[in-house]
Amino acid sequence: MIQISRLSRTDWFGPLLATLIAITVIQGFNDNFLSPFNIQILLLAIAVNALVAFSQMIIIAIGQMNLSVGAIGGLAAISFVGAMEVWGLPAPLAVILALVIGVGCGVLNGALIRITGISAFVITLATLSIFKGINLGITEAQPFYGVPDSVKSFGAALLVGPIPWLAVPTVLVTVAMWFMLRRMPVGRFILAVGSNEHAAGLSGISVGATVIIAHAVSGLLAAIAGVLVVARLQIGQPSIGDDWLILSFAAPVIGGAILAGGHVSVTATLLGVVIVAIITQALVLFSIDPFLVQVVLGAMILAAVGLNKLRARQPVGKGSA
Amino acid sequence: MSEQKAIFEARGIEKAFPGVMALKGVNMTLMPGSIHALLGENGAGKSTLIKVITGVHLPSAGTLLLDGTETQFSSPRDAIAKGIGVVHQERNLFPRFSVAENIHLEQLAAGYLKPINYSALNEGARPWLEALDLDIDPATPVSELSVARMQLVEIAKALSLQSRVLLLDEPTASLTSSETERLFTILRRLRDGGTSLVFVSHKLEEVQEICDRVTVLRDGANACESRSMDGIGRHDLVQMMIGRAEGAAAWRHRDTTGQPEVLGLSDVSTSLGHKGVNLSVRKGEIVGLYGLVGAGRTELAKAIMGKFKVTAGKVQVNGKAVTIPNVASAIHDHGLGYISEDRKSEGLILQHSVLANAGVPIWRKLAGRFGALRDKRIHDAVLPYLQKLEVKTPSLNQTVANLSGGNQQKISVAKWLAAGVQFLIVDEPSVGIDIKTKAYLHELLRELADAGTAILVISSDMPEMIALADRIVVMDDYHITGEVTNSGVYDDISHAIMGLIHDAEEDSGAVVPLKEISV
Amino acid sequence: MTRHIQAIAMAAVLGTSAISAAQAAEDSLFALIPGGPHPYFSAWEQAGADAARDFGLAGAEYKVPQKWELAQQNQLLESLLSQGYNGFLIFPGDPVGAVSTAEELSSYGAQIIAGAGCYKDPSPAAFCLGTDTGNSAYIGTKELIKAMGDGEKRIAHFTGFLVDPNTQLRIDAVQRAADEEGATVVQVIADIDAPEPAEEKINAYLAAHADEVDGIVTTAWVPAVVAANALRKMGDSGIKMVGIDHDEVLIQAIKDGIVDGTMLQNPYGQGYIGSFALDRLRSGCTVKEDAPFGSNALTDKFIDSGTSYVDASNADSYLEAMRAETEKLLADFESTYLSCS
Amino acid sequence: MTIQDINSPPGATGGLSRTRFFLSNEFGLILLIIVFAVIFGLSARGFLSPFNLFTLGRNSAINIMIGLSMMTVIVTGGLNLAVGAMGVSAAMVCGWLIEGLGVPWPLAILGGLAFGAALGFINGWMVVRTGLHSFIITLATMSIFFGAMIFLTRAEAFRDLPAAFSAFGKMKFANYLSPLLLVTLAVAVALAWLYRATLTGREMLAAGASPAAAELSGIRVDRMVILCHMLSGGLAGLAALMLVARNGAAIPSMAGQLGQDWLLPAFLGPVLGGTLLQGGKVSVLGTVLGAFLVTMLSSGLLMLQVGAFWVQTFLGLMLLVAVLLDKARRSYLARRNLA
Repeated sequence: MIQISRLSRTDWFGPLLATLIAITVIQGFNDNFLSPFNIQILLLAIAVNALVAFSQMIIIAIGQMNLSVGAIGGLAAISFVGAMEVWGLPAPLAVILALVIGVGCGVLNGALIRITGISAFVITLATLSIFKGINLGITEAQPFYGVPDSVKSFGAALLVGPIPWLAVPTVLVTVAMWFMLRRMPVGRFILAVGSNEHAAGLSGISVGATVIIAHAVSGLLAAIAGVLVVARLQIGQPSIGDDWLILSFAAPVIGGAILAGGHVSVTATLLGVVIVAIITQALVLFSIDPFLVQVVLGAMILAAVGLNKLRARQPVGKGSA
Repeated sequence: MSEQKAIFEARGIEKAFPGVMALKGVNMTLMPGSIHALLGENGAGKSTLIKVITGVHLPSAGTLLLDGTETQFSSPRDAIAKGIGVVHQERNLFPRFSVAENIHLEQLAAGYLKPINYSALNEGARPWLEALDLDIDPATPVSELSVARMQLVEIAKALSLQSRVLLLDEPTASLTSSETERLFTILRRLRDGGTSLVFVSHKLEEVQEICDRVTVLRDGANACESRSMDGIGRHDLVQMMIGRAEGAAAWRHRDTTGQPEVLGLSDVSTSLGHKGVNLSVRKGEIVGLYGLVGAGRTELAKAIMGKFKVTAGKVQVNGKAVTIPNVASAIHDHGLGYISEDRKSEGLILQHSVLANAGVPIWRKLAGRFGALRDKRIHDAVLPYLQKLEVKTPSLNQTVANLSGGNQQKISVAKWLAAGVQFLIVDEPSVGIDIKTKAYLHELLRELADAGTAILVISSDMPEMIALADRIVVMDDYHITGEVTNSGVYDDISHAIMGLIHDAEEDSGAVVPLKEISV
Repeated sequence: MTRHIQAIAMAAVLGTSAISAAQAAEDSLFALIPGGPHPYFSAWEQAGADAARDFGLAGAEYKVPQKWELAQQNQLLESLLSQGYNGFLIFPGDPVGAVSTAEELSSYGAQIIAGAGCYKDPSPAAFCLGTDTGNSAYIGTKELIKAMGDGEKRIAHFTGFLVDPNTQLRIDAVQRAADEEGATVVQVIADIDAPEPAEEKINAYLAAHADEVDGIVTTAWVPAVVAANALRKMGDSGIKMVGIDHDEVLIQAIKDGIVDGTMLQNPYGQGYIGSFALDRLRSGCTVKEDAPFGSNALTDKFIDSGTSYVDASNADSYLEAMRAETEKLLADFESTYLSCS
Repeated sequence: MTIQDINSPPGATGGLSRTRFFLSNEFGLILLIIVFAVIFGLSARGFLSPFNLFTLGRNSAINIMIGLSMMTVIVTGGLNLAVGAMGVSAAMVCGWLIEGLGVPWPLAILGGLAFGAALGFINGWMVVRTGLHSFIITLATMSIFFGAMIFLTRAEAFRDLPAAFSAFGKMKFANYLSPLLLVTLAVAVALAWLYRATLTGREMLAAGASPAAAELSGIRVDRMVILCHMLSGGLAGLAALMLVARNGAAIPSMAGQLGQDWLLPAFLGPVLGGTLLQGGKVSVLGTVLGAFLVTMLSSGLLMLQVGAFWVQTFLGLMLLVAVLLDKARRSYLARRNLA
């Protein structure tokens, strides 16, 4: 009994329960849900969305917000394809270029926030506009089509069974994130700064460096997500990243992240992404009136978060520790 | 001992903040193998001096010497590396991190990417916990500890640095007497090992017990500089701190038995776990509610105010049974008031002005047609009380956060004076308050009671209780364990009170309920 | 009141011409304004430049609102008017909501033509030069049904943003065509005019229902591209598809036999002829009362800029085909629709 | 620094309050507005033409109103991501009342505003009852409100509104003043009065600054939070109705997909204007000036013809420069003051 109550207090328990219930129910109504092809489709969606969510999660961990996640991802995506199409760079070099751009954007965010002392919300609002503007300025809203076959086949290839190659970078990133936040000083510092910036400074942590590192990681993850989207869509759409913002917050928050900072969970965030993906797909599978999709999605987010809250709520007062 | 060379010296330290000169050329010399008291009233500059010494603030002028050579600390990390450790007054732990990790955070900062070995970390933390007789698993998250234990972990963290100079800013504020004794044993051991310790406390008894040298600050300057404690008595210390002799008015007997009851609780239980609480406060009476931290006193106060639910029993105001649905109703409908122990988060709205803070409870009374509020009216209504309490502020538009702790406390009292409530709960009135303000506050509470206000004072400071209360009600573990009528004789009363809670303290040992944490 | 406004307009024009003396007040300075950044309209840029060169205009510039947003478009139009532009080819951000701004532009003497999409009557636009979205979807669906041949005819329809009223017209048109041919529309997926949701939803749908669908019709740019890619990925699925517009991916898929065809619209022609007509209107021509306008759900002054169905047989030469269509329309445009004194 | 000082009346004039004004966000914004106005006036043709000034006023009227709507929730330390969705829903209700039920338009406007406030009540009530951050609640209700609106209207606009609407939107006073701007300014003045000199406004600020302290001082914090959200809903509805007047129709797409297009103007005004995101401090004038500055910047950039696709980059850069300049100015003044 103690085991279960302990388990139920972890961040990932609620989302996991919700995921399992959702899978069971949907599978019960529609046999195709767990078909290999459908699992593959789900994994493709999750692969990208998880990176987007992590990109925001790391900033939530330091108690800030990064509104420019989508703009960085979009910029990295079109730089990736643009470099291959216009300059003829080989794909691996173009990937590196895109990631460097992502990190650069992140460092810029972090440095501006740190040097000016202006809230991250305002800075990333401005850089959102700048990054997106550069994207539009370069592309003039036209997609780049010059995606080489190697990238296309990577985007379409399967590793084992229904598991696409695209999921591999995401799995690696997930493990790395978990390791960083659990086992590496830099991850602990990020959480410490998010929990109490003042105390972190007094404990000898360089708050400035930590904030900049967190933003660099965020930029890197957004850039990886951008590159993966290109591999998946097989074109360099300038609009990549435009609708990442809501998802990027929804998943960590469903996963129990505290917006004030200091507490995030990689596993629960991943499950948050899974839940959103399942819901989105279920709405299509059940042929729900397209006009109602948004309503259901909003209600589902509310329900998931509410469930989480209910679980986390403990009796107040005497004896609660 | 006098032959030894100073391990650390601060010379002519000045520190200016916008609008304030916090330190005006302060000197302090620290000797190895000594415990050095740093005293002063709130706002005298103790904490600022500590922050300069530990690299949090850069001094505007003056020099710091380590082993006789001039040095500069660019950051707290730099100071730590040079052997200066500190336990700050405010809590600096990360609640979700384990005890071991909190203790070792400084060491981890050496490498950003080197994976953490948690078992080594736990092993490394154990000796320091054992040194403090702390029987906790180093892997426990700090959030699961009691306040007192958090304080001890913080000290363990400082010890683990094995600093040559260790500064402790009010380390005993939330410790029980036995925990304090244990701490002192360790401090003495460190001293004997050659460490130079700086001890800051408002409790002069403790200072006299453990310190051998003393520096006193007054208004950002030295009132006495690094002299031996030999031959200095309590009165001398007080005189140096406040610039004149201590003049606390003594307890006097007041008879209020004939007065009508203002607040009465009979068999009250609350949603927080209070059971069968009986309490009665008469007009003009000061009733003390004594208990240790975690006994459920603040919670009872908040339940009376309508913040938490009363689940059983009867609450009477002026003899009439009432149900108080929320705090607003308690204040506006029943004339009850509550001065929180936690000024910064519950007592005051720090980012608002003095005027706004002092006026909150009377806004409703002063609002005119369409709810219009005029600053002039609020100003006129609160000014007399602010003046009476000698609040020092450049203007009433000053943000409260910029004022000293003592002035903040005065404002949080003044707003209830202005509100003119008939029943006032005062929770830990003298936490973080200097001697002068404390004495003044006591006098004020007596005056208020004489004028007819019923007062419930919550305190875990026995001398304060005995100086103030007419009757003392003792609470332990969410129960009222008994009542003592105050005779003003310290030894008798303290014995009686300790007798009422002694047994309970013995067996509650391990986990103290944790409702009074304020983060 | 009108005199008043004219005076202001004069003052504005004079003021601006004083600043840039290079620009004579008589010159025709046109702007071609899409609803927002979208690849469909990119042909307008070349069309405007060509028209400016061919007809001696001071300029016919392609100006794009930063976002697909009515407010952005309005702001851009207002700004361009203040800068002295005097003719506009506009894709209305909303058929009704955009009328108000158009009236303002027109009250300052600017000429307006609706391009690619129409204003709802009454509006100050001289006419609407575009593709009948409903009709295009209708023809596309008919072609799809033809391609599906005999057997079951279950159609999935992928389309754009629900907030775009054209989307409802398209949904209705596809339904109508299906009803006429005895086919059924088994699924409509909307709100997928952005690549990622399109990718996610279309793939999810095909994953679950690929064996319950015989044909796909797409009536928005992005879903067409994504669906073409999805079919390519699935290999031999037996699903027929008709797309829309001329994205490279789609054209390639047609050449490769994965997609059966696409409904081409004629953005270049809209831009080129639109600029020409604006210039004629400015030099005193008026729209003929009895011109042979078509009509659609929004307006009775509709001119079809040409729709054509492209399949594998003409996928290589569709550009020439559209140019020829444009030439043909231009040849007797003035005599058919305008009366010039 | 002595006790005598507090005898001077509140808001006393003199050196202190004057420096305080120069240190304020509002002054910084006024400075920036003047600087940019001069730059644009000299370099962009047509910027100072009456029509451009008219449209500038009209556009900023709507942006300011959106900013004010967000501001009222920021006061509580929360955010309202659903401003757009609520505004559009309110406008659609107003359109439906007129076209569907034949309600006279003044009543319909009131109905729309009330509906906006009702949606705000839902947000506020959920925030209070669940204890979740308003960010999450409004993230979900944004989807729900907008989705329900799209579902019920089938994305069809209400287009046959009385001519009074669009006439109001196109009306000009003295050639370049839009009545919409007057509406906005009136609302701004009312809000300034609310926060400065009424019980409700003061209690809202106190509840936002420190909920715990406010509650123990006798303020019904939960009611205040709900009230702030209702106010936000009402103002969002008003902003949407102003857009209806401007467009002559109630269009579901007027705030973009899910109403997200409003988010940028909604945040820019209050944030530039010095309203604290933590809550408890508000600057109505700052919000007005901030929203105006942003509207002017984007209008000026269009005028300068920097190339349509680069406008967004320049807008972002200028915002950054504006914020940095302001920061630099204030720290310079603070330093000089200290010396």
